[in-house]
Amino acid sequence: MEYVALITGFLVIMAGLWAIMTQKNIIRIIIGFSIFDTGLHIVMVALAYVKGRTAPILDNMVSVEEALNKIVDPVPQALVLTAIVIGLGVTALMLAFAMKMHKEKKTLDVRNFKDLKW
Amino acid sequence: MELVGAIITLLGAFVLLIASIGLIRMPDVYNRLQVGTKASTLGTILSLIGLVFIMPGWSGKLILLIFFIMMTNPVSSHVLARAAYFIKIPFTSRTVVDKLKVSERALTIKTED
Amino acid sequence: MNFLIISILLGIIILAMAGIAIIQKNIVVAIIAAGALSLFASILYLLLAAPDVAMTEAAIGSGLSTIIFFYVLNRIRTTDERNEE
Amino acid sequence: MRNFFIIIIIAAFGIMLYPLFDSFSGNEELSELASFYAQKENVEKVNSANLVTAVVVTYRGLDTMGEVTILFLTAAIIAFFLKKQSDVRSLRENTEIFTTAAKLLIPIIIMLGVYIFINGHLSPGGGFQGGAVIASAIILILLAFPNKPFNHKFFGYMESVSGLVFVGLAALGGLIGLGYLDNAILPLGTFGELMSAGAIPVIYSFVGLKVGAELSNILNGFQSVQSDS
Repeated sequence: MEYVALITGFLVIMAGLWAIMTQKNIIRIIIGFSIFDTGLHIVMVALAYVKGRTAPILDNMVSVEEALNKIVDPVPQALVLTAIVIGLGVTALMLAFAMKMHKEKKTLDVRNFKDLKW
Repeated sequence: MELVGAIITLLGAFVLLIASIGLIRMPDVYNRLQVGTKASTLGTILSLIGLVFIMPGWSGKLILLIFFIMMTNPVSSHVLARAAYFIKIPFTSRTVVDKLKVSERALTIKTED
Repeated sequence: MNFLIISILLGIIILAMAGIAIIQKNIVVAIIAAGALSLFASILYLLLAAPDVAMTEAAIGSGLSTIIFFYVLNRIRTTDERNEE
Repeated sequence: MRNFFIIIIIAAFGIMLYPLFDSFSGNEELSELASFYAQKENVEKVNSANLVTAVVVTYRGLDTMGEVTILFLTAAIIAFFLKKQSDVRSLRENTEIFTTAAKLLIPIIIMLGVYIFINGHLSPGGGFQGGAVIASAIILILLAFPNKPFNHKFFGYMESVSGLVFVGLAALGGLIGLGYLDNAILPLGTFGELMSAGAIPVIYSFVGLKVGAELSNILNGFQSVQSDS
């Protein structure tokens, strides 16, 4: 199962990268970025998985003594947890920039933004 | 007891199947919304009632879930249909009556500065 | 074994959603496909024994970020219409 | 031609990713760091049933602090960008059905968010999820009552006060506990009850309030430039 998730994550990352590099519309580039983000999260969660084990939550099913042999790795999950929230913040920031740029130039095509090109 | 629950759940699944067939068959957005909301609300509620019979220990949570579905599903589809009307998604050609057009108050746009 | 089949199906759906989000001409459909990708990814997280991450992804990835995309799209569309008038 | 180069670049990227997949042989046991966190004495030292929460709040608490700072910065920059909109806003009135349902649902959704982050150390959930749920309640408010003024002052105060309490509790752990962000400054309680795990539920609740306030600020920034017509 973790292999399937890993392959899916890699393919989604490559799809997001393709979208970032080929699209002309800024909103589409940002959609590509968010796809890329989701792919990275899938890869990280798949790397944390251990065969046949349950979530890292100790209750009456998983006692404290046998925690070492029954739970998956909690560290990458914690990192992904913060990464998702940061992803939302960064996406919102990019969209705010896109709105501002559209207000200045009345267009969303990246080929029209040449102010820093030399 | 479990048999009754299973039969009710199966009935719910059947209603959901009818809803999904209707989504394909219906001609325009408004009809699809109506089918999707009415049938899927009934189907979900029937499935949850069946679960109440199978697992009596969960009945409190399930009744709460039924309440939420009855609260949110019709309202969301009402708002969706209204939004679809205002961005002028076309009707099917067989539509006869448009009651929202008559209502003046619904069409006014409040401007503030 | 069952989980393997479900995860393969989910992987195919996720890749299809990514494809739709990239290829689709209509930008609204592309945004909805990106949101659906997040939703299916959250089910995959649940299978991979990460319920915390699944909750966060379902609430943020497919809820809030889709709404923000639509806000921006609506704003850009109305400014375009005003410029044409 | 350009697309051809991009295909080559992405293929190279895929070849770069392939060894990572090839050398991955499926974990059979926990890594060293994770088994340190999952040891019996360490679990009892922190006393939190949800190990992800323990990692997020105490072991890797500085990461959380940095994350909250990044979110604050993005919210501030977005508010700065979207502040001056001199356009006329024109909004359509909502129907009675929608506003009544929203009035009924908003308190319940906020209560669900609070439940999620108070129970973060026992069940899946925590500050980030609860904050996101609270932000979705705020979105319902913004959609149902668009003409109601958004209370910037309240959200600003909520955000700064919860940030200060978060940093203060962390520093208190450094002063009277074992180290920065130590959770043993409050009684640890019995394992698996609501009042357990020391300062973790308190800290995570304030993280949840802060995240909720920041996300609401971002959403309000985007909502304030909308108009129907």
